[in-house]
Amino acid sequence: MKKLINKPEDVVKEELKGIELAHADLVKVYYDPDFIVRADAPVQGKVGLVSGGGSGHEPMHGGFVGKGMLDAACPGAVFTSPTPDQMLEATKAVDGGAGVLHIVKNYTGDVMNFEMAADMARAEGIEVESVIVDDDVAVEDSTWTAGRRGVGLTVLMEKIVGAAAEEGRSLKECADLARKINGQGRSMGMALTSCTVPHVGKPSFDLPEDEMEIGIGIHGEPGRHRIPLEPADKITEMLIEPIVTDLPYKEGDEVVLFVNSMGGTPLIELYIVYAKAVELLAAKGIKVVRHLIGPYITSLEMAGTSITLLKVDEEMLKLWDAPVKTAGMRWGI
Amino acid sequence: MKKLINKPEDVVKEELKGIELAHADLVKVYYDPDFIVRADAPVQGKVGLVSGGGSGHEPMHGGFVGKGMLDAACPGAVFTSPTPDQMLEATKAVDGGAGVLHIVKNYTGDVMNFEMAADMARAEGIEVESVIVDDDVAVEDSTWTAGRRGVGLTVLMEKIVGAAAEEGRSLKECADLARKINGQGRSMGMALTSCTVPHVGKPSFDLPEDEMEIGIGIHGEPGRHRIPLEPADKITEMLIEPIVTDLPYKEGDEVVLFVNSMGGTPLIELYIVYAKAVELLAAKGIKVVRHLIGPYITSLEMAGTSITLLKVDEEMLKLWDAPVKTAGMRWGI
Amino acid sequence: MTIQRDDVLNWVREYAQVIEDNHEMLTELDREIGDADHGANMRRGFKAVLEKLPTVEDKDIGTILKTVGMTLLSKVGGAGGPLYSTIFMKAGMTIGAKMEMELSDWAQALEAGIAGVATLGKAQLNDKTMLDALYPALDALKQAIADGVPTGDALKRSAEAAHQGMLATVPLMARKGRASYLGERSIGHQDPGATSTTLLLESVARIWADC
Amino acid sequence: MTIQRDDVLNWVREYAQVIEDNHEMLTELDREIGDADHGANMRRGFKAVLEKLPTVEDKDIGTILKTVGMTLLSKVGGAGGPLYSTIFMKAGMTIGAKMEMELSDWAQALEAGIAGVATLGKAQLNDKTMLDALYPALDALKQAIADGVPTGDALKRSAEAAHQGMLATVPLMARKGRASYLGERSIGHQDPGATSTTLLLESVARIWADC
Ligand SMILES: Nc1ncnc2c1ncn2[C@@H]1O[C@H](COP(=O)(O)OP(=O)(O)O)[C@@H](O)[C@H]1O
Ligand SMILES: Nc1ncnc2c1ncn2[C@@H]1O[C@H](COP(=O)(O)OP(=O)(O)O)[C@@H](O)[C@H]1O
Ligand SMILES: [Mg+2]
Ligand SMILES: [Mg+2]
Ligand SMILES: [Mg+2]
Ligand SMILES: [Mg+2]
Repeated sequence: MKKLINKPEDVVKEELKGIELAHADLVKVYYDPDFIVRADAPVQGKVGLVSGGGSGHEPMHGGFVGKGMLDAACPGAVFTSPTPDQMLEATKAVDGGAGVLHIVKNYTGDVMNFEMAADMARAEGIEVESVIVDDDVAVEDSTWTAGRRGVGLTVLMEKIVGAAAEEGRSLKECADLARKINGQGRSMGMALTSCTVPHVGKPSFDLPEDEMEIGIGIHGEPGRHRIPLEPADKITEMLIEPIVTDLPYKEGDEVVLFVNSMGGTPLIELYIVYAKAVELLAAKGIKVVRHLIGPYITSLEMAGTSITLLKVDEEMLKLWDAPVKTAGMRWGI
Repeated sequence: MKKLINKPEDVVKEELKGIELAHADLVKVYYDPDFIVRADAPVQGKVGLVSGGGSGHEPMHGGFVGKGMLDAACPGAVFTSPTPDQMLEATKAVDGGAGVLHIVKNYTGDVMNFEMAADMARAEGIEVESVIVDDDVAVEDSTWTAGRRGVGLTVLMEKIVGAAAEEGRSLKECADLARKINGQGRSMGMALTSCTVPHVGKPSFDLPEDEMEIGIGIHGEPGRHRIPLEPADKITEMLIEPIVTDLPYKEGDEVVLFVNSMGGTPLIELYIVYAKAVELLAAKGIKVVRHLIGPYITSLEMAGTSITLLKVDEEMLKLWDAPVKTAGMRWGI
Repeated sequence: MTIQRDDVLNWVREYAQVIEDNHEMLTELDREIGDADHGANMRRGFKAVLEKLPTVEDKDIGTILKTVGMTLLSKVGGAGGPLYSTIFMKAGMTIGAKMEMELSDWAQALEAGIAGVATLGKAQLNDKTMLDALYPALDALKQAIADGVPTGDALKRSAEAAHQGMLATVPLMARKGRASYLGERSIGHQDPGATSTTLLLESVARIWADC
Repeated sequence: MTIQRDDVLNWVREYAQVIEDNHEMLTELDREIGDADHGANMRRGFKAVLEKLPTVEDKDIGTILKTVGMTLLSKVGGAGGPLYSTIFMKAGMTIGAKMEMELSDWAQALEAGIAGVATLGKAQLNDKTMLDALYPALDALKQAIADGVPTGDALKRSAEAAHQGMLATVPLMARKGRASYLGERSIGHQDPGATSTTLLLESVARIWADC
């Protein structure tokens, strides 16, 4: 295992230390339980946005705390959902009297822990709503299973709902908007290499030099299919097709196109994927009106990419364009 | 070789296509010769800033073209400096009558090609000044050698001088400022893994699982020393020490601290390095007043980090904080 | 004989040691069909439990178990955290402020804990989860009690049933938890949670063998 | 006999083929002590040269060589681009508008090209660069001409001297170019640029053997 770390068990704490030292103007960092809140939290009268999940997906979620996006993030151990006490403290710290929205990626652990935290917060008199993100078309959706995973759409949701909360919308309005976004967004990812969880010390899966995994999540889980390597154009097609047909996205739709690096894939390759994705969508009459390109929701150093589409209307676009000032995403301020 | 590419020889062109599609609001992309200019170039009365170098270092330089930073970037083949005709065309495209500054990283090829381009541009009546960046303390500085490489400091220089040019400073003022920055900045890098140049198809060097390279450049060249792997804290010390003693940086100095990912190293590790670097500098009485953390000057998918220190005064800080709007660096707008 | 407060303490300590000895194996199982953290999570949780235990050593069984549950909740995370927390919390709440308990009390406690897992996780038998070890273990325990089998043997039968249930997860396709994302590829692997709960019931049987 | 315009064209075509056949070897040498692109760069350059050549096939030697130089300048990049470009440009400028040339013309042209490389790159003998092949080749050529050796043999001696110079770069520590960053670690490797220039002079000797 080749990593710039000290002891595997100290990775998250030391990372938080770095975030605290670097971003004191944006956030405050709390330890035991660990959580990160906006420097000016709680903002009176504003809905508080809380998310969280395992570490190892940086900049998500800690890097998205700040004006115009999240009010708090709860980092768990690497790839392990955080615990209810973190979420409860974060919820209390950002409650400005207008209630708190939990943005929860659909993993059994995340859902259960956030549910417990929401119950505890409500018991303390805080109004809490939860929204589940489950945008991963690689997983079959069925009431018999754990359902689809929450992946790339989470980033777009946090940006857009963050802007809505900043605008002063109510908890119900924010929650409704988040659910609308979840209804209009889909993602799919693939891996060229695995990643190595620090405490495990070896790759989460073994992938031969001439193969790739299609339909991976963000936790180093193997994907749905292992197939021979293909050129970028073909891979892009293999991701775009199931996304487009799932919703389905239709001619005339306007979308945000998010081409994400799983961590180890450099920008030069993302632009190649982006170019092909735009071409494929254009051929279907789907218009890319905004984009996000880069490592925003990662799996440590995994090489690979995920593509997310979000169908947007004018309102969402306005919120997307609204100013945001976080460590991981910034514009307009 | 596992990459999201199509044919190795098409990588740069396809990347440029992606940049063109994604960032039409920021830049215009020209082909044969290839170069990228600000969408509003030439800006009348403003000094034009041109840089360039091999591709594979994204977001540098193409991602730094835009308001408040570069006016043009010339991308060469992967890790190969671009050619004079690219630089000449870029220089002509951004000349707004106030002259053009070439920011050149100190590599034999870059220097020679930019020199030729400058001569050609002058022959066409454009005032051109060149500044060489050579901040890499891993390389011994001597008149008998090619001298030190230009690495991380380039990014900071492009930001600060970009702001100065935007402010309307003269060509001479911009060049002087750039040389001052070069005098006050130092860098050093290390690699945990090699990278693979697309047309080569195998790693640029072979590095056993328990070793690392100290003193690497940004082109997949092996470093100065190959030594056993160490914890992040120790590695950080091995980079900070030679940097600090070289200038030397002294008690009371205020610095911008830039912790860069060589591409494959994720943010979670950079924050660990950042925390240790701040601690080491604090112990020497050196104060970190600004920072940059992330993959800004990369070597494809190489895992590793480089650290850059720039001693700043109030003027430089003001320019650092000035608004910038590029694909790779953005704030204040 | 009855199960004393100290037997409960000894069992918790023993299980913490079992986790310490087996965390790599559990993580490896989770690496194959999950996210490679089940062992690491349980280990972090039970390290915290061992640190916490001295503060409740003189308390009743219900308090001890609830404290274990609370500690796990705030230290484990993932799916395993709430699920294991629930087992201990519901068991503790069911037993209440007793300093000793009958085997039937334990059976009721376990039943409550398992019901908690089912409510929380909404999984069913054969979904390839810890329930596939827990349900058979509970059935075997209740049967043994009904048959008047002595405590040690009854617990042994329960642990054996858990073990069989654990092995039976191998050919199953996962329908809940992270392994479900693998679909068909989850077949042929043993469920990590079913494995750790089997270890839990085996340590019960070992430590309370002479109760 | 004199060297005709067509001999020059044939040599350029031959060298383009030599690069095509050897680009991987050149890149591999550059991988060891540089940045693994010398072969790829030269190949890109000479592919463009082959495309360009038909437009000057009926021109004089000076024009042909300058065109090769200009094409390399805009296609090769890196250090190799300007250096190779200079060799061809200066040589072409020295020979001028001739349709045929003497061996001594070639020697003067080569000398001018090498001087251009030295001016541009500021390297000296034994810095482990292409000059370590070029200087001995030029010396040998001039000596052979002074000794009245026939063209074919003179060029052969020149190529052999280049080859020796190329081999002599192996034990050197690089002081210029990218290999210099390696310091001591550059020792024991053959310089890629010295290798490609040796191939250049060898192709001259082969193609002009009977001139
Ligand atoms: N819905 C569920 N109901 C019961 N048990 C479950 C459920 N989901 C997961 N599990 C159990 O949890 C185990 C995984 O725990 P762990 O690895 O700690 O959590 P995570 O999956 O969040 O990483 C699985 O092996 C399974 O036995
Ligand atoms: N200053 C110099 N003078 C003469 N030749 C040089 C000089 N620097 C480099 N070279 C030659 O250029 C070769 C490398 O060319 P190439 O790989 O194409 O360029 P780059 O080093 O920019 O990648 C070296 O092997 C060496 O022979
Ligand atoms: Mg987990
Ligand atoms: Mg090069
Ligand atoms: Mg797990
Ligand atoms: Mg080279």
